[in-house]
Amino acid sequence: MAMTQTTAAPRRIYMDHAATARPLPEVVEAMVPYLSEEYGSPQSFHTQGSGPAHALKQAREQVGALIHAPATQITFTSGGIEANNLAVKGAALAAQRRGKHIVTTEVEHYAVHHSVKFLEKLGFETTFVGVDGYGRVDPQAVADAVRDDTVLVSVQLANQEVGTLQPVAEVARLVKAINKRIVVHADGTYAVGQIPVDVDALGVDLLSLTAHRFYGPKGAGALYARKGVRLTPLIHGGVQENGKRAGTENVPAIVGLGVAAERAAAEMEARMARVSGLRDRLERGLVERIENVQVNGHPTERLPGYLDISIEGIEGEGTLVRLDLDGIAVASGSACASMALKGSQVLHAIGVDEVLAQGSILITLGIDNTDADIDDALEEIPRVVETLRKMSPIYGKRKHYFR
Amino acid sequence: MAMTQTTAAPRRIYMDHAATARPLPEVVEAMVPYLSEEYGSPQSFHTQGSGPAHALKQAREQVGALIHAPATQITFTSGGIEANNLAVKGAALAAQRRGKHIVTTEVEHYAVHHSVKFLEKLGFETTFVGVDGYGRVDPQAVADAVRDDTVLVSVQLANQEVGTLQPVAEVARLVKAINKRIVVHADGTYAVGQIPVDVDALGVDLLSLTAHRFYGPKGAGALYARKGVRLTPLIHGGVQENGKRAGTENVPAIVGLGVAAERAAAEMEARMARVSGLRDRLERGLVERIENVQVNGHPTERLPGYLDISIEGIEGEGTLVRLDLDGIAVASGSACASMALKGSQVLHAIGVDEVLAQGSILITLGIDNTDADIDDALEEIPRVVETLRKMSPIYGKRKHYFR
Amino acid sequence: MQHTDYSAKVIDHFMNPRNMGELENANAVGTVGSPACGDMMDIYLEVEGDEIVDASFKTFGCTAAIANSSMMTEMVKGMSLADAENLKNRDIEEALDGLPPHKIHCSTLAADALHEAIKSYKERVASGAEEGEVAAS
Amino acid sequence: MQHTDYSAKVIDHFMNPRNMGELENANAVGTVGSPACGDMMDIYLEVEGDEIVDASFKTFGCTAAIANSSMMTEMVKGMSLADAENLKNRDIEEALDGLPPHKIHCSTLAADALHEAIKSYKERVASGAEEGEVAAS
Ligand SMILES: Cc1ncc(COP(=O)(O)O)c(C=O)c1O
Ligand SMILES: Cc1ncc(COP(=O)(O)O)c(C=O)c1O
Repeated sequence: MAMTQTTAAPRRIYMDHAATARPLPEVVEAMVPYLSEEYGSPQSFHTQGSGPAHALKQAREQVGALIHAPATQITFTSGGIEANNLAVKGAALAAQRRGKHIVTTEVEHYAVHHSVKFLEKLGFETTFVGVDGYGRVDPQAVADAVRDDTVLVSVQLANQEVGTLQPVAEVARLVKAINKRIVVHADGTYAVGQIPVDVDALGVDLLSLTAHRFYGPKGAGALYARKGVRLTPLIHGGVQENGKRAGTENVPAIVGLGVAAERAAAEMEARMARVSGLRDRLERGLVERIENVQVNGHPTERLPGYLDISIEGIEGEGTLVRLDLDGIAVASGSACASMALKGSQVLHAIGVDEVLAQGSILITLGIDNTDADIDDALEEIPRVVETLRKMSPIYGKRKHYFR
Repeated sequence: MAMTQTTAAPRRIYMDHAATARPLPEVVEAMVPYLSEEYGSPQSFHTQGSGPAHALKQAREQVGALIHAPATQITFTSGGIEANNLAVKGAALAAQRRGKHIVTTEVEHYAVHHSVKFLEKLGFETTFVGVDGYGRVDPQAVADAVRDDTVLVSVQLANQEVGTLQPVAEVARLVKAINKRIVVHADGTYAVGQIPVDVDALGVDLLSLTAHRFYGPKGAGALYARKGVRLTPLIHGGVQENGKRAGTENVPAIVGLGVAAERAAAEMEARMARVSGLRDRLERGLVERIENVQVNGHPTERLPGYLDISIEGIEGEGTLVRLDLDGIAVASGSACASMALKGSQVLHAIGVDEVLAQGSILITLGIDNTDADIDDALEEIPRVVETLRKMSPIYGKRKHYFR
Repeated sequence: MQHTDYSAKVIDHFMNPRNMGELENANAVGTVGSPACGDMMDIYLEVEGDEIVDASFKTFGCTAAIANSSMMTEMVKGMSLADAENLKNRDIEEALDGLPPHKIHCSTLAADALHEAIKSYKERVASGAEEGEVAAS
Repeated sequence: MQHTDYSAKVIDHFMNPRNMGELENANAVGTVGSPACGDMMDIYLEVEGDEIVDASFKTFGCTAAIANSSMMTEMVKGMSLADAENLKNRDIEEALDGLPPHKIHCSTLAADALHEAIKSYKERVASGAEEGEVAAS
C-alpha cells in the first residue's frame, strides 16, 4: 500500500523546522568519531574513556555558553521532552514537602502538560492560566495564581505552535517577589537556539532545551538547573550527570548538541535576521494572495521562522498533502494531520474558531530556506488553496469564522 | 593537568566490553543517512517523515527478532537504564492499586536498584533476595518472597559484574504459578545480544536491552512489554512509542540498534564460541601464571566474555592504570576505580572478602578481541601484578583472603 | 503515519478528483459531517427511475475523505438505487486499495452521504414531491 | 574521571616509584589505612639526630596513593623532623602538580603515615628505647 512520492517531486522545500531540523554538516562531522574510534564510555577510568569525557566537558561548556549559564549547571538528557519531564516532575517531587501546587499555562507543550497531569495523580493540584488572542500569558495572571503551597511555576519561552514569545522574565520577577523558593521553569525547547536566551536575565531556575531544533542531532537535550535547585531524578541508576540523570551518556549526540549550540550562539543575529526576513516576505505574500486567511500568534513577539495561518474553507491535512506532493513540507494543526486525531489545543486556547482551526497550516522556516523557496511557496500555496476551496462545500457559502 | 597517554601506547587492547563496545562499521554506516538527508521526524505527515518512519519500523522488527518478540511489543528508549526505569517504575505504578510489594535481588544493577528505592519513597516495600557464592539467585527463594500484594518481580538475565546467568525462566515459572498477574521483569541489558534470548521461553513480561553492549550505538535501548502489561510512562508528552515513551525518536541511534540486533542474531553462535574461547584461554592462563587469584562468578553459567578475578595483595585502580599505560583497557570493582568511590556491592553480596574485592579486575572480551590480544594480556597482567605486589605492604605477609 | 502510506489510488483520486462540484441536474442531495470536526461532504445524485445516472461531490476534509468521495461517485454512476443502498464503506475502501488504519473512519463519510442522499430522495418521491416513478422499490 | 586526568608527575611517580620497599636501617615506621578500604601504607624512615636521612614506602592502593607515597619519601629525605612534622597533604599534592578532585583524599594517607612514623619514633626515643639523642626537641 505504501507509495513513495520522493522521486516524483523535483525539489524538496522543507518548511517544518518546528518538527525537526537538518543537522549542520559540521555537527555530523563532529559526531562521527564518537561513533567509531572514540566509542569509549566517559565513565571509564582508562584511556578509551578520556576522549569521550573531554568531549562531554566541552559540550557542556558550549551549551552553557548558549544560554549564559555555567557548564556545571547543565544536565544532559535524551531530548527536550525528557528535559521538560525532569524539570517538572523532578522539581515538584523534590519540593513536595513544602507544597503540592503548580502553576502553568493552557498552551504548554504536552511534555509539560502531561507531566503536570501525572503529578496530579500523585496528589498535586494545578492552576492552568489562559492566554490572550495572541497566545500570550499575562505575567500578573500567573502571579495571581500563586498560592502559599505553590512550589513550581512552568511557563514556556515560546509557543510550539504559533511561536508567540512569553514574558518569562516578568513572570519570574513577579513570582520570585512573592516567594523566592518557588521554582520557576521555562520550557525553552522551541526558543533556545532561535533567539538569544540568558538564564540570569530571565531569572529562571530551570530551562529545557533540545538539540534538533537548532540544527543539532536528535537524541540530545539539556536541562539547565540553577545551583541549589533540588531535583528528584527521572531516570535513576548511576553517577552520570551528577546523579541527576543516569545512563551511559549518548556522547555522539551530546557532541553534536555542543557544536550546534556553538554555531547557534555565533550566528544568532544573522540567522534571526535572515529567517525572519524570509518569514515576513512569505507572510505578506500569502496574505496578499489568499483572501480570508488569518495569521495566528503575536504579530511581532514571535519566533523568527514561525508562520501559522488559518485558511478559511479548507482542511489542513489535505492542504499539507497537496503541498507535499508539490515538494513543500509543512505541518498543520488540523485534527486529521495529528496522530492523536485531535485538533490543536493551542488554537483553541487562543480562541481561533474551530472550523478555521481545521484549516491551519504551520510553516516554520529555517536557515536552510532560500529566497527561491519563498518564491515557490508563494506560487504553490495559493494554487493549492484555490483548488481545495473549489472542492469545498463550505467555502464562500457560510459565515466567516474570523474573530 | 590533563595528560593523554594515547600516543605513548603502541597498540590499544580493549577488554572493557561491559562498559561499552565499539559500534560495528555497518551500524555507523546505516546511521549516517539519518543524521543527514533522512533527518525528518517520523511523526511528520509529509514525505520527509516517511523514510525515518519506515526505518523505525524496520528497527522494531529487527529488535523483536533478536528476542523472538513481535515488533509491536518493542518500545524504544534512550538506553538500557531508561528501559529498566520504565520497566520497574512503570509496571509498579500501573499496578499499585493491586499491591505495593516488589521482589528483586541483591545484585541488580543500580538502574533497577535505585528505581526500587525511589518507589519505596512512594510507599512500596521491597524484598531483596540474596545470591549464592557464584552470584546466582535461587528461584525458589524468589518465589518464597512473593506475597499477596506483590505486583512486580525483577531479576536480571545476567549480572553486570561477574557475568553470572540467572535462572530467570525458572523464576518466571514459579512466580506465575503463584499469581499470574505479577509482572515479571528481566534486566537483559548485559545479556541480550550476547546470548540467545527468547521472551516466550523465558516467560517474562518485560525485558530491557541496550544497543551499545552489542556493538550498537549509545543512546538507544528498548523495553519489550508483553501484550496487556500496563505501564505508566516515565517520560510523558507525546504519541511516540504508542504513548509509552514521549520524545522525538532518536532515529539514527534506533536504526543503529536495529542493525546491531540483526547482526547479533545472525552471528550469535559464532560470536559466543569465539569470545568464550578467548575468555577461557585467558582465564586458564592467568590462573596458571598468577598465584593467589580467585575467579568470581559462575564457572560455566556465565556471559561468554566475562572474567572477573580478584588478585590478592594489590589494589584494582592501580592495576587498571598500569595495564592501561601498557595499552590494555580493563575495569575494576575497586572502590578507587568507581566514580562513587564505593566498593562493589555485587562482590559483597557474593561474599568475596573485602580486601580481595579491592584487588578485583573485570576483563570483558568482545568480538573485536584477537588471539594476539590474549597473548599480550597473558604477558602484561602477570607482570603488572608482580610489580604491584612488590610494592604491597600486605601481600605475602598477611592471611589469605580466599573463601 | 506519513501520507505516503496512502495507496497510489487514494493519491490519484485526491489529486485528480472525479465528479467534483455541484451537479446541475441533481435530484438527490446528501450532506453529512461537520466542518468543526474536520470533515464535511455534500453529495449530489441525478436519479432516473431506479438508476443513479450521475453523481458528484463537494468535500471539506482530508486526503482520504476527498479520495473516498471521488471514488464513491465513480462507483455509483450507473448503479441501481438498491445496490447503492447496499454500498458499504468497506467497498469504497477496497476500491481505493485500502486506507491507513488511522484513516478508515474517513471512509464512513462517503457511504453515509450516499445513503443520506438516497434516503431523502426516496422520502421526497414518497411524499410526491418528485416527479417520475419509482418503479421497482 | 579518567586516569589521564592525573598529572604527568603523578604518573611518573606511580610508574617509577622512588624509594619503594622496606628500609634496612629504618628506625621509624608508620602504618596507616586499611586494605579493606582500598588504601594502606607502610612508611619507613631512617632518622639520624634531627634529620631524616632516608625514607621508603610500601603501599597498597591506587595510583594517587602510590604516587603520593613516592613523592613524600623524596620530599622528606634530608628534612628535619620538625619540618617533616609540618609537611601537609597539600604540599605533597602540589609537588605532584595537583590531583584530580576525586583523589585528593588519597594524599592524606602519605602525610598521615609520615606523621605517624615520626610520632612513634619520638615516643620510643622519649621512653629511652632508642639510642641516640634527640637534641633539638
Ligand atoms: C543494568 C544496566 N542497565 C543498563 C545499563 C546501560 O544502560 P544505558 O544503555 O543507559 O547505558 C547499564 C549500564 O551501564 C546497566 O548496568
Ligand atoms: C515542548 C516540547 N518539548 C520538547 C520537544 C522535543 O523534545 P525532544 O527533543 O524529546 O523531541 C518538543 C517536541 O516535539 C516539544 O514540543
